[in-house]
Amino acid sequence: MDDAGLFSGGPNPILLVVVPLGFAFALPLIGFVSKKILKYIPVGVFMFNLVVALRLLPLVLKQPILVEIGGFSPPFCINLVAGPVGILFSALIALAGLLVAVYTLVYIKEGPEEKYHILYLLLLTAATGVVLTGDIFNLFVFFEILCISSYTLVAYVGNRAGIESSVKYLIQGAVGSSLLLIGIGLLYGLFGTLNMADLARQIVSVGSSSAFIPMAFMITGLGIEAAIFPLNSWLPDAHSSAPSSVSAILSGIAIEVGLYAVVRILFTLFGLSSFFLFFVFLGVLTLLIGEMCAFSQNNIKRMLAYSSIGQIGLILFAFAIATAYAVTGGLFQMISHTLGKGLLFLAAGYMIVRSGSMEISSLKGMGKRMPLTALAFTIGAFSLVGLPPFIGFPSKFLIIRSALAEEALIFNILIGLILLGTVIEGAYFFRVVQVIYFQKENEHQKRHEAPVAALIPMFLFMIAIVAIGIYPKLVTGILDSAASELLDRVDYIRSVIQ
Amino acid sequence: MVFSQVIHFLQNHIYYIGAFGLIFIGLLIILVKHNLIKVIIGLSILETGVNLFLIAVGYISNGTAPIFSNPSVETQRMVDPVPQALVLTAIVIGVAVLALALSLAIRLYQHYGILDLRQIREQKW
Amino acid sequence: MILVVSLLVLVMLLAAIAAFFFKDLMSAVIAACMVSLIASILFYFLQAPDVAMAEASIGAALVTAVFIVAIRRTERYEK
Amino acid sequence: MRSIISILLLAFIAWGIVTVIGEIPFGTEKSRVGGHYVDQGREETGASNIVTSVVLNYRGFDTLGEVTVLFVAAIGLGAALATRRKKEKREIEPASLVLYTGCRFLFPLILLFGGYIFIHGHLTPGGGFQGGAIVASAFILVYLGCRGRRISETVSKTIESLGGLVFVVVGLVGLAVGGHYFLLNFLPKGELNTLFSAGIIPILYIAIGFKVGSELAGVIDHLMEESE
Repeated sequence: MDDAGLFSGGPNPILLVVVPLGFAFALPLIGFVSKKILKYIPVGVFMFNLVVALRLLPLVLKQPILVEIGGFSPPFCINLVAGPVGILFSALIALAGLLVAVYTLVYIKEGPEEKYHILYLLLLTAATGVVLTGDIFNLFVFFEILCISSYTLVAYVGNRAGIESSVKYLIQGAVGSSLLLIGIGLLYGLFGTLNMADLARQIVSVGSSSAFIPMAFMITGLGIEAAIFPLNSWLPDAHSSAPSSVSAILSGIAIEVGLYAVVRILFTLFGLSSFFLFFVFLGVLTLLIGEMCAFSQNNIKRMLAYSSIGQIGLILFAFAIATAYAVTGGLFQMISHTLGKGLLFLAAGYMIVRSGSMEISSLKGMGKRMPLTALAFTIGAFSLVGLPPFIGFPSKFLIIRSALAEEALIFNILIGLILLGTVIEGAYFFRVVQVIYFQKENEHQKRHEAPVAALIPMFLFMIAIVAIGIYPKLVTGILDSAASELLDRVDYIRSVIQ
Repeated sequence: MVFSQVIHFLQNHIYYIGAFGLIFIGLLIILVKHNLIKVIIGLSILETGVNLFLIAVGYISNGTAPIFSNPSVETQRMVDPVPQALVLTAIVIGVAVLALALSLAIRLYQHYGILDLRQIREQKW
Repeated sequence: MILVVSLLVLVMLLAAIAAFFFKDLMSAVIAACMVSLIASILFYFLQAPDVAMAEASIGAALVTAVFIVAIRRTERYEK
Repeated sequence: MRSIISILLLAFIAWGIVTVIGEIPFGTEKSRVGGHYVDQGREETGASNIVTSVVLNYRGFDTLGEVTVLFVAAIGLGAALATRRKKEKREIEPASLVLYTGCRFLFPLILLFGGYIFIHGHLTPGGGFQGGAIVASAFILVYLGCRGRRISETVSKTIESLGGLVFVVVGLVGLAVGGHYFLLNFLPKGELNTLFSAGIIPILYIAIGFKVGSELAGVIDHLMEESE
């Protein structure tokens, strides 16, 4: 156990997982004292997490931090690997969690609120656990927490659509996690370890044929949560019938964490080499299907949900190219999607509350009734489509440029298809924006803006979107080292097992 | 001769056959049946199968259970404790998922009278 | 020994198949309970007493109780 | 049509498994990690049940997650079955005297048995989860036999929260004592095969036992409660 170099004075990354978990357990007790302060606890917890993650960020850029739980050395313990990727995602999760928690202060008014806050805390804690852990079975456990709290939050409203989509999501998700567990069992049988770095070290030495089957099981299992094309039929229902604050987290965080797990397993565990063209095609297919379905929707939340499928496709495409440039683009697009989709769902949430319907046509005149919320929606939409000066522009640009750098005919065709997808995306977002601003309402209604506590997180999202959009260098440095962490297996193995 | 071959085959594969048999029957129930409770029964069988598979992976021939209840007995081979720990976790996770699924099924039936997955609105693409 | 195990596995698989075919959900649940119980015996044979206990107390007993309660509050027969 | 597709899918999976299962021979030693636990487990953790030492010490973080899964499911079940109306007192047909007396007689015995199992988790087979399930089954017996008796929701919520908090706090104390190892086994290991050994393991298992017992009993309670 060599202590030197493990810590350079920062806080312990395990706090990112343990502190929210502790507060989640304590919430019912706090509820006995006062019901009113319950909803402020997620805000406080994620503020703490954000501060810890931001303090760790400069440290891990120099050297990844290895956290050995229980005081044993890997592979005999569960370890967390707080590298650039893990801490970057933790910071993103904490940021989105914080902003959505502020929004929730006023948005969630009915139902078993105490349970909502516990589940919300645990959902994001589990997401943080997934991105930090360095143990494949621990990843499975955190994934289960993430899934189970998502099932429940989807059913939170308790209407028919919510329960139905929750049941659908639960059955598909449970089959997915069983497949993941079979994959883990096969890997353990083949290599006798569960530590990801140890597994990665041994998988090089065995021909890829025997590693392929466990990989297929694991990717299929995780693909359900990551909403990769043939496995995503649960997503539009689940994301559209959850409360809007939950949809923002499910779209912005949950599926991206699923995709992170897929990518981590492909790159670090199996050293993705020969299957990558398959994933490139799958990505483009997911993108096109998502965007085309989004185009044909009349329900705003379903439209946003399908648009998430499209974005996931784009991110998968970027990762599957597997050059340093493209992976940077994929990570950038993940940040851009979290911020953009979070903003869109939050804005749409209050527009739906005010208009009383999820139909796009009922959003007429929202530009006059709720100008600030409408502005937020517009910025989110423009950013997702990829217009400058918002964050979506540099991220999409990076992906396209990295695909062009491949210099193969097939990639040129695929880029054409992706641009087609972007055009479709632009078409349906502009249609909504046009309805919001330019269609006259029949009867004039008074201006009725969303409450301040809901506007503040939207503003912060907007500031982040514009700031990174204008000055992408804010994040590209971190993204570059994160991309190299994902691609460099040898370094990952060396940082865990000395 | 044939008999001993069969015995040999069974010795090496019977647990795997049982585990994957359960996994397949479970998956088949989930894929083919429409009744929600039946599908959840399928999930439970699937989970049992996965657990059996994990334990079978950790077995070592003629090993003993990994418990030192008698300190004087030493140097006997013990079966791998890791899959057992994993399966303990998996069983608890399984019961959590099953209970949640059944509560949703009860809610769905009592409020909307649905127990058939075909009645759950088909996916609108 | 191996024959006993084979027989148990056979019965377990038959119970699972029965769970597939029973129209009466209560019978299907009992069949699933039997699968769990035999699995628990197999865990014991595989030198995993901890898991055998967990499977018997959680997988066979509690899950069955939860299923039976759920069936009582919904419908008993599959249509 | 649907069943044909399903069977094709399953055949595909079966092909995959058959190709890979040949490389996982039954009954051979596969893992360096497992061997290490068996050889070093007693010295490093002080528990004579190696499975317990793996569950709570080497892979204690998994168990924290597992406890959380059960917590989430119990909370989610409460949310899914949340009734808007207050509980009404309903006329319940009382059980027969024999059943009633039998249940009341067995209840403390089963509780005792469950308690024994989770207190001795580091010495004998069993532990917090199994013991907790047995405790919960005692409550099922009471629900069935002595109808109308319910555990108070406040008590069960408190036990659940405290159980989880004990786990997290013990882990954090390890973090504080040992520098930077969460869940460090900071208490003295004691003598092997005695009740007071294995450091933090019995504490954690007792906390888990209480938590699992009250959660599973709560799950059954919620499910049995007639809503409308």
